[in-house]
Amino acid sequence: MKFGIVVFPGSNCDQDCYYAIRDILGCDVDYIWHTVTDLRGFDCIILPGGFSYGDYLRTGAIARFSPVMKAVKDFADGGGLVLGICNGFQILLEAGFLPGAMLRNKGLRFLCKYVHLRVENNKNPFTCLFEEHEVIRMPIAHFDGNYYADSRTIEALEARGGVVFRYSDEKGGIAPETNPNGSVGNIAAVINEAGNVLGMMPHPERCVEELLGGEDGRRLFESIVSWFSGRRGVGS
Amino acid sequence: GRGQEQGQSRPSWWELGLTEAEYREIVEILGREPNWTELGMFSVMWSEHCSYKHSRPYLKLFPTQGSRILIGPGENAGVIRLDERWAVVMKCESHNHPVAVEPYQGAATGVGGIVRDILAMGARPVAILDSLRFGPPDDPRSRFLFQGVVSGIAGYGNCIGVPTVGGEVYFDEAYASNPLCNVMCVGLVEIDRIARARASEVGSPVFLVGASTGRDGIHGATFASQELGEDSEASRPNVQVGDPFMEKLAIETCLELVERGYVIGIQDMGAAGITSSCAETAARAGTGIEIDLDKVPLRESGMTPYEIMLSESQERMLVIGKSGRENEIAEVCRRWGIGCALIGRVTDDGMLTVKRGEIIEARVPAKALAEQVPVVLSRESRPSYIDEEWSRDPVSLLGAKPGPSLLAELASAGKTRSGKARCEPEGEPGEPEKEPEEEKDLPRFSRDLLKCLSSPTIADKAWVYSQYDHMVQNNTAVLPGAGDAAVLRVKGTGKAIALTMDGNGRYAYLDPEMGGAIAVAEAARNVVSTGAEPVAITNCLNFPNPEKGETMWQFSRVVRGMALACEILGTPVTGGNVSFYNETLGKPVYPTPVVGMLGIIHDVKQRLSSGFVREGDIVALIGPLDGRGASLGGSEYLKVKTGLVTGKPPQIDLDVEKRVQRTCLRAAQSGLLHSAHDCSEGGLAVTLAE
Amino acid sequence: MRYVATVKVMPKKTVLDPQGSAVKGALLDLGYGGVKDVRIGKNIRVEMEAPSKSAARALVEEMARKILSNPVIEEFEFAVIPMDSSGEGAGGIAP
Amino acid sequence: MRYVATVKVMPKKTVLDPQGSAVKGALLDLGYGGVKDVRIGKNIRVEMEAPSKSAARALVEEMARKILSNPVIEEFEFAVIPMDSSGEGAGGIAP
Repeated sequence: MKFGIVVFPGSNCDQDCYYAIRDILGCDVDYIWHTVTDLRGFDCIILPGGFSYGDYLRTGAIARFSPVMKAVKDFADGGGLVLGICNGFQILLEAGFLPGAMLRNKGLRFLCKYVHLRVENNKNPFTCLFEEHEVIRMPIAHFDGNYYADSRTIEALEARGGVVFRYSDEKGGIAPETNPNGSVGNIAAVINEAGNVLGMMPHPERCVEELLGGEDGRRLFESIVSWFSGRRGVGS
Repeated sequence: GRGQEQGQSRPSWWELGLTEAEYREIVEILGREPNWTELGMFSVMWSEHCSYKHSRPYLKLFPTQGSRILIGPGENAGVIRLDERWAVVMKCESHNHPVAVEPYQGAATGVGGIVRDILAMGARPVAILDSLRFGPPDDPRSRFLFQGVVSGIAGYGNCIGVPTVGGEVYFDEAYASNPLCNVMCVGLVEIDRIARARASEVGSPVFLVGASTGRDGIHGATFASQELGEDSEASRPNVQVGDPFMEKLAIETCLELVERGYVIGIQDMGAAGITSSCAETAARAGTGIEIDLDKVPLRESGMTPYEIMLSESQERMLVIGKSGRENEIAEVCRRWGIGCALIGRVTDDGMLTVKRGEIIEARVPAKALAEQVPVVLSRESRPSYIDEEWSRDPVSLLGAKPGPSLLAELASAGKTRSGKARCEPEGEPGEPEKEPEEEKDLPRFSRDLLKCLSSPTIADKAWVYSQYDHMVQNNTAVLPGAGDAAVLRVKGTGKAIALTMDGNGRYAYLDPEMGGAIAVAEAARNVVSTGAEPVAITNCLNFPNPEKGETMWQFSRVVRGMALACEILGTPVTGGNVSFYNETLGKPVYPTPVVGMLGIIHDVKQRLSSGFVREGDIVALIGPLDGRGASLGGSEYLKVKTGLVTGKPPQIDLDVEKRVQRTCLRAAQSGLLHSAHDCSEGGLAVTLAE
Repeated sequence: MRYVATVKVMPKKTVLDPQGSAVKGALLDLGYGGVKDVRIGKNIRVEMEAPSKSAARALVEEMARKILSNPVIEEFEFAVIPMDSSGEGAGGIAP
Repeated sequence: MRYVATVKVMPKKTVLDPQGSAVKGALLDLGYGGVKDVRIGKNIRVEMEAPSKSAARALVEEMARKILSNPVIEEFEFAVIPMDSSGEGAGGIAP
C-alpha cells in the first residue's frame, strides 16, 4: 500500500505525517507537490495540517485551487482514500468534498491540547480497528475548528452516520463543556457518503508513540492499512 | 533623507543618534565627510542595538569556551555539539520597544527575526521559547499588551510550524510602561552542514531572498537605542508587520539551498537590513561586497538609497551563493514561490560599495561598519537605593515569626486545595478571582499559600501555552506545564534536549551580582529537574538607559555574577543580546537578565516531569537546609503579602549549588527518580502544591 | 481602464459570528449600552484593469463567488467605480 | 431611535498587508490577470440605539477609534443610517 502526502506552500504537518507512516508504521509513502496532477500509484492521499497559504482569506480558501486538488477529486471519485487532517479538513470543506464550513473557535483563541473523542462510526476504512463508542485521546491544534452547517445538512449528515468522532469527556459523555471550539454537535470528524473521504480536526500523526503522550492516532493509520489489505484480499 | 533637504538646525549626525566624537571618527575612517546615506549606515551599525558599544567591554567577562562549543559568540547564533553527527543551534533576542508600540506585530516580528538567525546557520528551527514581563494584569494597558504579545507569538510561531514549547511570564509594576519580550529559538543541524555567515569567496553572487523592501521600521535599530519618550507614539517609525507565510517559505527555501550545497553563507536581514547583513558577512571574511540598488525589489515607489539601505522589512535573507550556481538558486526560490534577486557580488577590496546603476551612492569599509565602533567607556555609580533596601528586614515586615507551626501548616496546606487558580486576564470567560467564603477560616499560612498560588506570576499558565502549537514536528516529549523545562527528543539519536528561559528582575535590582548568578543557577536547576545535564546558555540582558551611571553599575555586576555562575556550573555563553534604554519617562525597568539554557539528556527514557507520579513515593528536599544565605528579600511571598520588593535577596553559594544539581542529576541518571521540581517563586510551599 | 472594486463579505445572518458577539460584549463592558448587535466581515478592495465597467463588475462578481467568499457561511455585495487619474477611488480609503 | 453603522477598517497604505498580497497572487494564478492590487480589512456592522443620528455618529467614531481599529496600523471610515421599521438598513447587507 502506498500513501501520498500533499505539500502545499505553508503545510507544516507534512513531515510529521511522513514520519508517522514511514518510521512508525513502516509503510511506503511519498510527498506530492501541490502542482502535481497525476496520482497514479497512490492508494491513500493525505492532506496534512498546517497553514496552507498562511491561512489567508479563509483557512484552505486558496489551497483548494491548487492544481493537485483536481487530481484529488478524480482520485476520490474513483474510490481512492482521502484523509484531510486539520488544515487538510478545511481544504476539503472549501473544495466541497465534504458538507459544512469551519468558523473561528468560540473562545477566539488558538487551542493546542489533548482532547477525548468518542468513536461514532467504525464502519469505514479510517476507524475499522476502533470499537463502537470507544473513547480515545488525540491532540488538537487549531484556530478555526468550530464546524458549522445549516440544520438541514446536519440532520442528513447525522442520519447517514456521517459523524466519525465527537469531542467527549473521558467516559464518552457529550456535553457543551467537552466541546473545545463550539462545533455543532461536538463534531470533530466527518466522512463523505461514499465513505472514502474523511476530514478530521484532531491530529492522529501527533499521537503515534507513547513517548509523545498517546498512541490512539496510530490505530487510525493501521485501520487504513488493514482495510486496504482486507479489501485487496477480498477483491471488492 | 531628512537632514539634507530641510535646513536642519541641528547637525545631521545628532539627528541620527550619533555623538560628535563618533562623527569625527567616521570622517577619519573615510578621509572625507560622509554623505547622508553613508551617515545613515554608520548611525544604524553604530547604534547600541547593533554594536553593543556600551556593553561590549563587559561581555568579555563571559566564559565562551567548552568541549561541546563548536561556535561561540560572533556569528548569528551559538552552535553546541549534541553527538558526533548533530549540533544544537540557539540564540535569544529582545523585541521590547516594538512590543510597547504594537504588541501583536512587535512580538510576531521578534519571533520571525530570531528564527532567521537560527536559519542563517543552516539549521532547521525546532523550538521557540519566550520570556515575557508586563505590568499587573488588572491594569487594562498591561492586559492589552499581554494578550497582544501572546497572540502575536502564537499567530507567527504556529503558522511557521515551529513549536513554542516553553518560557515564563512575570508581572510587576516595574514593567508597566516598558514590557519585556525576549524570544529564544533553537535549531538542529548536521555538523558537516553548518553554514557560516561569511562572504568568503570573491566573485560569489549576492542574493536577496524573500520579501520585497519597503519603508518598514527605518531606524528600528536606532529606535531601540533611545528611551521611549512622551511622543514615542508620534515618533513611531513605520511599524514592521510580519508575514509568517513568507517566513515558512524562506525556511524551506534556505534549508534546501544549504542541503544542495549551493550556498557559501547566509545572513538574516535583521536590524539595519541590507546594511548590516552585507557589512557583517564581508567583515567576517575580510572581503567586500558591491550591490546595485536598482536590483533590489521594492514594495514602495520613490525610495531613496538611505531608505533602501536602512529598511527593516521582514522575512528577507542575504544569501551568498556559489559562483556558477545562480540559476539553480533562482530555480529553488521559484519553486517555493519566494522572491529572489541577484543584487551584487563579493569583492576583495573590503569595501561595502552601494551603487544605483553606475552612480556610487555609498562606499564604506565593511569592517568599520561592523566592528570598529568606538567603544564607550561607561561611568558606574552605586545606586543609593541599595543600602536602603538592604536595611529592611523582610521577616519583620511580614510581622510573623516563622516557627514549627508554620512548617506544619504549610505541609497540610497541600491537602486542602491545590489552588489551581488560573492566570487569566479579567474579562476572560474564567472563574472570577474573588476569595471564596470558606477560605476565611483557614489558618493564616494556608491563606498565604493560596494567595501565592493565585498571584499571576505563579499561577497556572495554561491560558498562555495552550495558544501555542507546542506539539508540531513530533518531538515534544515533556509538554509545557508538565516539567521544569521543555524536553524535545532528537529523532534517530536516542537523546533529548532540555530547554528553559529564566530570569529574575527583582533579585538583580536588589543585588545585581547575586541576581545574575541566581538567574543562571535557576535555569540550570530547571534543566537538571528534567534529568538533563546543563551544557550552555544564551542570554538577553534587559537594562535601562546606559548613559546613567547606576545602570552600568548594575550591568557590570549582573554580568560578573552570571560569568561566575557559568564558570562554576560549566555552562559557557554562546551569544545573546543586550537591550538598553528600557525606560519610559525616566521610569526604568528592573535590570533583568534572562538566561536561555540548553541541557542534554543522554537517554530520552530518563527524562523527568515535575509532578508526583505514584502514591507512596518518597518526597525528598535536596539542598542547604541550615538556612545559610536564605532570605525572603525580593521574594514573591513578600510582594504578595506586603506589595514590597525590598530586603537583601538570598545569597547563593555556587559550589553548594553545583553539588545539589550534580546529586539530582546522578539520581535521575541512575533511575532513582520519578520526578523533580525546582523551588523558586513561592518557595517550598508552592513547589509542593504544584 | 483602471477600476476599484469594494467587496463586502459578511457572515450570513443564520450563522453564528463568534467575533461579532465577542466585540459586542467588549463594547457593552466599556459602557456603550446602546449596542444591540455586531457582525464582523471582510472589506476587500481590489484594483483592476478591465475593458469596461460592466466587464469589471462581471469579473468581480465571479471572483467574489468563487474565492473571496464561502457561500456556506457568507454572503457578499460589491461596488465597482472607475479609478480617476489621481488614483483616488471612492469606496476604498485613500489608495 | 435604532441606527445601523458600517465601519470600514483597512490596513494603512504604508503598512505591509501580507493577506492582501497572498490573495492577489491567488487571483492572478486563477487567471484574473487584470488584478493590480488587493487590500483586505474588516467590515463591521453595528446596530445601536441612540437619541439622534449625530449622537450615533459620535459614539461610532469613538468606538472605531478605541476598539474597532488599531490606529497604529489601521485607518477607518464609517457611515450611520437610521434603521427603518423593517429592520432593513442600507449599507449593511440584509440584517
